[in-house]
Amino acid sequence: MNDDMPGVLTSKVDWLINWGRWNSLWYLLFATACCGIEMMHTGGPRADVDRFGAVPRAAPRQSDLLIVAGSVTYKMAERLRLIYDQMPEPKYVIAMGSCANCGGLFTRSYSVVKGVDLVVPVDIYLPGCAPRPEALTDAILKIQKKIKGEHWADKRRPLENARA
Amino acid sequence: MLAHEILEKLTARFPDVAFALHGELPSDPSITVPAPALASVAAFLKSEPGLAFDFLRCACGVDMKDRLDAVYHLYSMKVGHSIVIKVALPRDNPVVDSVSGLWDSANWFEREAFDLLGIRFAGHPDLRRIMLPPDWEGHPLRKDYKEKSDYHGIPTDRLDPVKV
Amino acid sequence: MLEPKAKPKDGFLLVNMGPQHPATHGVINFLIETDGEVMRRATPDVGYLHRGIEKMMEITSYPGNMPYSDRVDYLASMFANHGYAMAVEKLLGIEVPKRAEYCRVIADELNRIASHLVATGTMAMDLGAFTPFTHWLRERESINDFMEFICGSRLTYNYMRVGGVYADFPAGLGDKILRWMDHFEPIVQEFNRLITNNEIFVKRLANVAVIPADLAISYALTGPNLRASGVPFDLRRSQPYGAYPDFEFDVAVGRGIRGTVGDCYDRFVVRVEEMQQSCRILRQAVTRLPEGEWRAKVGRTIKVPAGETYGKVESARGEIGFYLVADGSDKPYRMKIRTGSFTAAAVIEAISPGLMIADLVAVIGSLDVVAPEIDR
Amino acid sequence: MYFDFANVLVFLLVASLFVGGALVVGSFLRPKAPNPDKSTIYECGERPIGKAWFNFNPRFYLLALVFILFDVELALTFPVAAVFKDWNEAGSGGLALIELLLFLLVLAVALAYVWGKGNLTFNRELSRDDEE
Repeated sequence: MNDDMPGVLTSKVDWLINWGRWNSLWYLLFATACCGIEMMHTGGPRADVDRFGAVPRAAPRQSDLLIVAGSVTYKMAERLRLIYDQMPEPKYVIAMGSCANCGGLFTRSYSVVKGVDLVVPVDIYLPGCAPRPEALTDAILKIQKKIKGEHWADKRRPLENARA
Repeated sequence: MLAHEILEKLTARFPDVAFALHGELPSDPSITVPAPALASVAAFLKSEPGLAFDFLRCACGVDMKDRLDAVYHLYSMKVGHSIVIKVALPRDNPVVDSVSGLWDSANWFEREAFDLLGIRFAGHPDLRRIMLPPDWEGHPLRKDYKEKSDYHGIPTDRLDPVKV
Repeated sequence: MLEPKAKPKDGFLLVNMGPQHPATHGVINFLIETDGEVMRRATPDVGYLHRGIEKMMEITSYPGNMPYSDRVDYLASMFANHGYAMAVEKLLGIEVPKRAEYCRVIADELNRIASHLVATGTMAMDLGAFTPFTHWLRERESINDFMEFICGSRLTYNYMRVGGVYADFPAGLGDKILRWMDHFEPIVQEFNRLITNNEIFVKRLANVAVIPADLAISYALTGPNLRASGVPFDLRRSQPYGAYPDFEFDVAVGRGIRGTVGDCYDRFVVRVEEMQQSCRILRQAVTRLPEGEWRAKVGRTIKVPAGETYGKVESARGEIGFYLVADGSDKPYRMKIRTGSFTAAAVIEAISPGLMIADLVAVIGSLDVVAPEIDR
Repeated sequence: MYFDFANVLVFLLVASLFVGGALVVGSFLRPKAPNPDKSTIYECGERPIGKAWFNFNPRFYLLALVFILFDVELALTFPVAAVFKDWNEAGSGGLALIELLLFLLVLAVALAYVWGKGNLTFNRELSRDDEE
């Protein structure tokens, strides 16, 4: 039994693979707007998210966590979708800031996508208009908690056993 | 040199052009120039030793409902004075000569005015959209701009969570 | 779908240094035509962060536009607040009290240091020196703390109001800032020893992408980019505003110490010197902070009489100008925001032929171009 | 007599087992979710333009060769330094030193030749700039 996630039966192999995964969540430097500066500070010396193994990566090929930090415009939306597709499985997405969650301050704007979940599947919605580094660290810890309860069999072949 | 002195110099140099001085304090004075005369007036403003406007600080378009205005803020590094030049353009076919030959900064300013307001600049080396994707319809900063329902499949409105 | 933009010329490769790239400081795309290492041309393609702030400002009331002005340049948003407030005050004819002007100068100069910390830090990191960037982030966290004291937020300050500032200057903050500056100024000397006079760093930057004075003026560069080309044009000195006439400080101008005037190295050194000048202004402003009102009497709903004005402020990235056209209602009729990075990004295409791709990274870092200011 | 070579065989076997095993187990455990966009070349979010197979300018070729030359030279001087003490005790330290210096002298001449010919720098101009 997994004490962190009651009711989720994960085997020892699952736990071993997940233990390796949740302690090395490499996030992609996808900083479009103001939240990018707070993400930079989260990786910086004070809030130092490196303690949890989250190292910033520049290429989607080496990252398994996509933090969409900032507003995504329609021109950028296709690029975001392409980058999300180019990330290897298993991958997770944090929509950081209210612009990424629902368009935020720019919901009435003509060129901002009203929420990143219209483009990529989002795991964690992180509220705040430029959320503090501690809030982003908490979001990363929540992603770790989610990984703890996952079965590797589902993650191994996501297309075959994608639940309806 | 104050706005009316500059106006006198301009009317002296271009007697047959109808200039007009607008704006009493606290708003900034501006000189309205008819569209066909802009190129020669701008060249004169830049080359005349007493005026020497070598710094095009900002050029933009304003939608005045019945007409479109192209507004140029000029400043002179040598003399230290500034002036605002306005050109009134018809709403259906707003065309004015490009000044990117005189000041290089005009290149991008004019591209943005074309992109957001639809003012075409004759003689501009590379007049295409600068901010919006190339296949965007309409000019957003116009007062009568209607937003499309979606862009490349991404809906432009988000269901209001309260109403859903 | 997303189809490629241009056909490559034979013998050259078209490479996208695209929107998602650590060295482009935000989402800017450079279409580079190169023969492998040296660039024939690098055309910037902007607009990936065009959020339509000018349209948003047309449909929001005057007090409500202050948070939008923050997000025009989120690394230096105090200046945008200041410029926007000045434009509205000029049209309303409001006299801002002395204490409010001093509070504005303190917030501006703190923000200038924070912005230059990121500018010089990321430039050093882009050229391979990672440690100074983390030092600068540590210093920037202290400034974030001061900003939280002053206005409650770390990044999007929304501090200034039409007629003054939103709250009084916190009591004990003055000597906190002075104590921090006693610790900060020796570290700038250490940074100079570590990076600015580092031979490899100088070799990478000296004589690279030289922008002569007339090209800088023709492209309407402003701020550190213009001063590095030898033109001593600083709005705080040439067209003074607010409380700046009360302070003495020198305008840092490029002198071509290790190369020619106007090269990447000059732009870097001008920013480092400006940080020291900002400390000097801060010392004077904090010690001579006058007593009195911190905000002029302004009604709750602001209706600006018809007219137009151009409020301009010396931001960390050059002049940020707010061309406000008012029509007497409680919303601006048209608001054009002119920023320093917009013209700085335009000059990259003119100076890029013949540079190597690694130099383009140095040029973007030295011009301190950020995406939100270009796209607004 | 032949038994002595058995350890080489065992060494090769274990090496191939390690490598082969890792690959086989990896392919079982690895997630597999192919998708047309995933296999495109990553170019900062944009679609790549034109072909990547194009003959770029090998301007660093000579400089790389010269580097390898002097790198190998350095690698050859390390063993001499390692055993120099024993030679010294055996009385022929001076001879070894002369041989080493001779070796370095020959390569110094090579360095002078290469330096003179200007191969230590690469040209910074565009290879073919035939303006249209």
